[in-house]
Amino acid sequence: MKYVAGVDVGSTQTKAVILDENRAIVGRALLDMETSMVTVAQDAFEAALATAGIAQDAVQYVAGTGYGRYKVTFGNEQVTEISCHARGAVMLFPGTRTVIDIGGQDTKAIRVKPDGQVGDFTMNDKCAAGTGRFLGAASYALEVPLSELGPLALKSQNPVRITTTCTVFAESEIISHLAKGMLPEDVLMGVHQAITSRCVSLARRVGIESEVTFTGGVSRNTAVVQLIERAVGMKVNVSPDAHFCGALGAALFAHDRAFAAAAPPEPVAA
Amino acid sequence: MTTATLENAPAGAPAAAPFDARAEGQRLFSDWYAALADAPARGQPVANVFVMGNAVEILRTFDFQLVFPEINSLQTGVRKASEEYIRVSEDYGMSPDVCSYVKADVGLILKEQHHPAGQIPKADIAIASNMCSTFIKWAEIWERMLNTPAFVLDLPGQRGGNWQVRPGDAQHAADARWVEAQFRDLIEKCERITGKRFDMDRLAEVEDRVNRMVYHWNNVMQLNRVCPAPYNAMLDGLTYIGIMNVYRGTTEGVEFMRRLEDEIRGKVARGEGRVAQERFRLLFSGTPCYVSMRRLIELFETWGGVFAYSDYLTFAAGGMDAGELVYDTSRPLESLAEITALAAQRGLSNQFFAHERLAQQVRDYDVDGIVFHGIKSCRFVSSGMADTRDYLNRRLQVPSLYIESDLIDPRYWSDAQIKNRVDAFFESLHQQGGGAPLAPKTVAAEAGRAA
Amino acid sequence: MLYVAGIDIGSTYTKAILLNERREVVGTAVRRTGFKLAQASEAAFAELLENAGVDRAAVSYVATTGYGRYTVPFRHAQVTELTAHAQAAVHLFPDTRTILDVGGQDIKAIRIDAEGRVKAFRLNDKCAAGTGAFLEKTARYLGITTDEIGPYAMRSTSPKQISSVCAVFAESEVINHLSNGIPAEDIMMGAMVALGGRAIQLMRRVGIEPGYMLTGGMTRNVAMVSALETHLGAKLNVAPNGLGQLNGAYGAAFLGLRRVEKLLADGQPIPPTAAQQGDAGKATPRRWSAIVPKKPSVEPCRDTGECPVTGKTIKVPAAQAAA
Amino acid sequence: MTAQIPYDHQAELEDVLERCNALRQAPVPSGDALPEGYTGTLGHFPVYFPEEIAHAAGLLPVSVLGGGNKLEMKHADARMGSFVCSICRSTAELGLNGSLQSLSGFITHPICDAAKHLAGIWSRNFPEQLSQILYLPQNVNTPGAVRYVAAEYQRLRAELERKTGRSISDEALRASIRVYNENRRLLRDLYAVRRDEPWKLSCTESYLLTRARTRIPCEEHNALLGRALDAIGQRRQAAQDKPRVVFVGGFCEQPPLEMLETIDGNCYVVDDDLLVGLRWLTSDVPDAGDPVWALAESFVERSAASPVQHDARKTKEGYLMEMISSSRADGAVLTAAKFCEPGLDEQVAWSKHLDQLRVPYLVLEFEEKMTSFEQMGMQVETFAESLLFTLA
Ligand SMILES: Nc1ncnc2c1ncn2[C@@H]1O[C@H](COP(=O)(O)OP(=O)(O)O)[C@@H](O)[C@H]1O
Ligand SMILES: Nc1ncnc2c1ncn2[C@@H]1O[C@H](COP(=O)(O)OP(=O)(O)O)[C@@H](O)[C@H]1O
Ligand code: SF4
Ligand code: SF4
Ligand code: SF4
Repeated sequence: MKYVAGVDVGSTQTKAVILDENRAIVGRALLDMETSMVTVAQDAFEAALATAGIAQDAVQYVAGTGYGRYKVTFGNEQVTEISCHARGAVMLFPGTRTVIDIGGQDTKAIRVKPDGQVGDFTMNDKCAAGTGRFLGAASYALEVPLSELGPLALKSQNPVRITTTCTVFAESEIISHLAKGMLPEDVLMGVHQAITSRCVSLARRVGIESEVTFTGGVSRNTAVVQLIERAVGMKVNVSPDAHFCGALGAALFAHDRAFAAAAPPEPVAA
Repeated sequence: MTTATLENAPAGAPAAAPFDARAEGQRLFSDWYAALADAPARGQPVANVFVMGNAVEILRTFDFQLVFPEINSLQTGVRKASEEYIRVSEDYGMSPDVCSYVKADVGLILKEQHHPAGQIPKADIAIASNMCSTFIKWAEIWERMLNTPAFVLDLPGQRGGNWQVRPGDAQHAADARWVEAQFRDLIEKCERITGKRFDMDRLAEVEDRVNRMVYHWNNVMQLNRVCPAPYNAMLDGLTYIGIMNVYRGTTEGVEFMRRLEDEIRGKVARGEGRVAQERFRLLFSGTPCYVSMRRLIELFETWGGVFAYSDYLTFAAGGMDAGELVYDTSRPLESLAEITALAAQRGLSNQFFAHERLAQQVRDYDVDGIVFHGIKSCRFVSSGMADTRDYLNRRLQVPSLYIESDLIDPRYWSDAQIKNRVDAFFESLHQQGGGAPLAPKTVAAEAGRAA
Repeated sequence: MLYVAGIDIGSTYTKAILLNERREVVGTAVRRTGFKLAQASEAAFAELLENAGVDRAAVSYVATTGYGRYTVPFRHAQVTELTAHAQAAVHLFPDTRTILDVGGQDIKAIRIDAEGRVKAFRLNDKCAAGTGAFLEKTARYLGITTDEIGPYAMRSTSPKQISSVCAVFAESEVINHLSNGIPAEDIMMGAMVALGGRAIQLMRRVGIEPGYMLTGGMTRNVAMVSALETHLGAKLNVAPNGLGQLNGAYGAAFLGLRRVEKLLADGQPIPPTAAQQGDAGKATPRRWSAIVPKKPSVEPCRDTGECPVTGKTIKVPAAQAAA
Repeated sequence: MTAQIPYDHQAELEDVLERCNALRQAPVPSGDALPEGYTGTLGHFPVYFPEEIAHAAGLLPVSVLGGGNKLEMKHADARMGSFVCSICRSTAELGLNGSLQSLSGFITHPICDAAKHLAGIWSRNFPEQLSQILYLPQNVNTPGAVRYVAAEYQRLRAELERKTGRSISDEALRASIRVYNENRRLLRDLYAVRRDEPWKLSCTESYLLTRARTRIPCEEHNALLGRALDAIGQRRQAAQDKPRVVFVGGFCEQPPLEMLETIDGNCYVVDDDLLVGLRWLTSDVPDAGDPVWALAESFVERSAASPVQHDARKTKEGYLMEMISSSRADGAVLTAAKFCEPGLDEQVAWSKHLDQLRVPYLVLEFEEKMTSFEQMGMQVETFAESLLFTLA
């Protein structure tokens, strides 16, 4: 059996996925950022190999993606996260027409054409407001682990309106609301609403069409999922592998290169 | 409106000496900056004008030395000095949210008109049209800081969507009458400043030269409909439009444009393209980011993407985009007013009601995609862009990319982010059936004919 | 002995200072503000009294300032931190004309006159890029404590430029630099140079005048002070004996003391604290912004003859009511 | 049959203000809610619009003043860049979310490029509405300007006639002019109270009273203002120790009410340029002769000033100084809406000028959608402290 891999070097977490010839996921790994990007990519790759129980030389082709894609020095190719998330989302949910990806530092919305190709896309700009980091700040301020943020927020009856959009200041606004005696869940729900409204308005830029697939680390947050569903007025696809979607997409591109006859399109020099 | 017919310039005559438009353009530019610096010594009156809606023809008859503050500002960007000028003006109190051309110019004033290209003289009059509202605020800054009297030229634009003003209809006639009244007012002011009498015959001469330049210009634009495109509209095109503005109505300008056309015809005949392997033809909508334009073009050209056309080439030259805009030199002033009114309609509707024009240009230049370049500091160009894009997305099957940066403020250029978007755009273009065929398209045959 | 306290409830730290009637500092306290503003001021005050060894009842007057100035129930008066800084500045350095206050969440540039009146001021945008939070984030990432930032960065020989405008993105830039093997102290110093540039720009915006003073928590950061002085090309006065961060509290206390002196001279009693006053005397005008119309507005039935109860909106304008 | 209700000026004023505050938040009337005699509504964007023409056409002129800070932005962010001022974006939002669908038309004018783009957005998204740019000239100094403005008004008149299918007689126009002349007089009286006895009328209250005209017929507004002025005249409130200031920069985008309240809390605002478009013509429009010409001539000859109008006769610093001296203000609050190019440019010029004359001022930047006023409150408080601070 031959394998391919995709490594997504994100701003907060690095993800790796290994596929076999039949495009089945045989290994995956998720690592927090370390100071050196080069080794984190390598580490994630090795961890994924370990879960798949295969050796590195069984992997024919590695594609890197994500914010640090050029740091995947052992990779054969780099593809942008946009293409990868779209590709991964379409594999997980073939009916996908809109992809919303919220990661640690950026938010993307991608419109996918009926044939699975990227139609249009948009990303947040120069400001980290409305990204996973915003939730990270909340988690820090409230001393609630990331994985419990969503469930706690959903208990809210009376969400507080968060006015600061700055990720760094969100922390202090949260604190000041708590100081005024607001319930943590209400403040948290406010935070979730703030982030959702920002990314839904970003997604509206590409036009939201059914089906919507939500990817990236924040898709693991149930409250954001529910709020997005409410805002777009339809059910949103979330896969347990959604966090790996970028890496999965990269692996699929690697699969194309390794096993398909089509020559890879490469940038030509001017 | 009858227009004088221009005798057809000899088309396609092989150029005698090779013409390097870039080098020649640069030479003309340094000549111009040198002339600026000496103007006070020569005792020549100086006028500040904008590229859209100016009265250059009238000013030339009075022998004004023309200063284009917008070009001064963009040149600080090209020469990588803009950040310093912008910083000086922000320290003075200018908000980071206003047009960075204005800020660079305020910086220039605070640095006593020392420009990287030379000393800029103080103007005796400034003509600000209402085409971009910022022009007026800008001219008010000169009024205060330099005591330059401002003449605001009010050019009525398009009143609404689907409001086509045709030459000679009642609305056009009314608008032209208003423009003419203002020109007469301006002429009086110029007479007072220069102490010279207005000379109608000279106006006709200037207009004749403008007619010739526009004729060649239109052909040059048409020639880029060919595949491979002989020039990049957002790199080479920027030199061309600079000459069109600065040398408008001069013999040097006519000569440049004539030779340019010949040169490009030659390229087309030889099948030479701007990029070795043209894979994607693109349309650029918006203003360039002068500080990082080379880098931007590089990001596109490495993927085989070339800008076949840009609407910047239309509006930044005051809307001179149609062959019918030919001055009738037998009635120079009336004709000037009529065409200025019409050009303003076009130039403005170009921006505010941009969708139809873009749809047409997509067809004319047979492009594979549109690149929208939104600019934080230029609301004239960018405010409606996202909506236009949305409109076109819903109606045309043309892929488009939206990127944001600034005209000349390097702080707004984020290389990694822009590269990410450009790469993703091309990845998706590739997925959608790869690049354009390399064989010349049929448009080649038609190019240059429509004029 | 007469004692007056000044408390500055900042967004990051709460600072307290106690002056005696000879205008001498008899005690100080600094602690993190944390969640509850009222508790922070209470705790800081208690700590202050302990440090000074003064009994609570001996403190005649409490003046508050800073972002939480209205949350202190035992205050006698409050002023804004700008006014407080300006007062402290002219008292400590009479030549001061331009003050730069770099705190945890904002930067303020203040231009003052010889009497310590605020002539103009500017605050930075509501964006963390360019505040102490930016440095703390960078430090947190590099694994150094707030106290260590200054000495650590002073070791830098060639500061690395940080170009991101966003504090969060700057963090990834930091990661990037680290992975490229750039020494941490150069990155830290680079962050300060970036921050310093913004701070000095803010000073220029208020119309900078010679006679400079730096206040706020950033005075404790030696590297930052030196970065600022390099940018400015001039010396920045800093309150002596580590009072820089306490400048706001000092200004408030100082104003409080002057007020008490005046009251005593006029033979008037010390006014009650905010808590003692309660809400009396505060006839707040109606806040129309908070009033949402309950139902579709219906004109009352005056002399128009039409009845609002039928539900139909009245169309004839109500005639003027007879006086 | 009039029941004898004892007159209580405070209750009367509250009553009027409550109605005004409700109108501030009220939707554009349509269908049954339209006042009698009106067949529809005509939206117009700040700053100035010749409401008389719409009024005479039986279209209720409603000023579209943005969405305030309670509006949820769903669509507009996708259609306009992040660098466009809030009033433009929230106006686009109101259009796209259907709040303005009952308008017969929407007219903007070339105050700035963002506002001009609004016309394009309108024509792309609401082709059924009469969406137009009224090209009021930026050059009123060239002879012939009145003729040009009159032609532009005439064009508008014809457009409205076509839209409503009913012709606008000169007589009807003159009647409208008279109603609006009365309104202009009442508003001048209102501002006189602010100048002479600011403790009787806060800036917020005066703003609410003025703004009410944007949803009701001018006649009704005249009645409201009349009642309010009577009641205000009887208010007995003691003057407080607050500095007198003028407020400028609110000519287009609306400052949030909370902001005005914050300033009121610390200062007496004795004059302002809030809703200046509703008070644009500074004296009566002649109600004899050709009414369109009279309106055009008034626009050119008898108009207020703002950063979005160039007129060589009115220097920008000049009218600010005029405001300050005629209202005997101690200082000025110079505001600008975030991303408002004309406002921000003007703010610099104002502040430089006041610096020279040593008039104290406070620079504030606002946004209609802002919801947090803590920082602003601190700034206003400091400003007031610096104006008043006679060291205890
Ligand atoms: N278990 C979890 N529950 C909820 N949110 C999570 C969880 N794990 C990670 N996240 C969120 O996901 C974000 C990281 O997403 P990711 O897609 O990995 O971003 P990037 O690619 O930029 O590193 C974090 O900022 C965090 O907010
Ligand atoms: N010992 C220290 N060394 C270096 N920096 C410090 C130190 N203590 C505080 N700071 C800096 O000062 C900031 C807090 O300043 P301060 O003026 O107290 O803020 P605020 O008034 O906003 O609460 C912190 O963000 C930190 O960056
Ligand atoms: S507002 Fe906050 S998140 Fe946004 S750019 Fe500034 S620091 Fe970054
Ligand atoms: S806003 Fe745009 S068009 Fe206007 S002056 Fe600035 S750059 Fe030029
Ligand atoms: S607020 Fe300023 S920028 Fe916005 S529409 Fe009004 S004048 Fe134009």
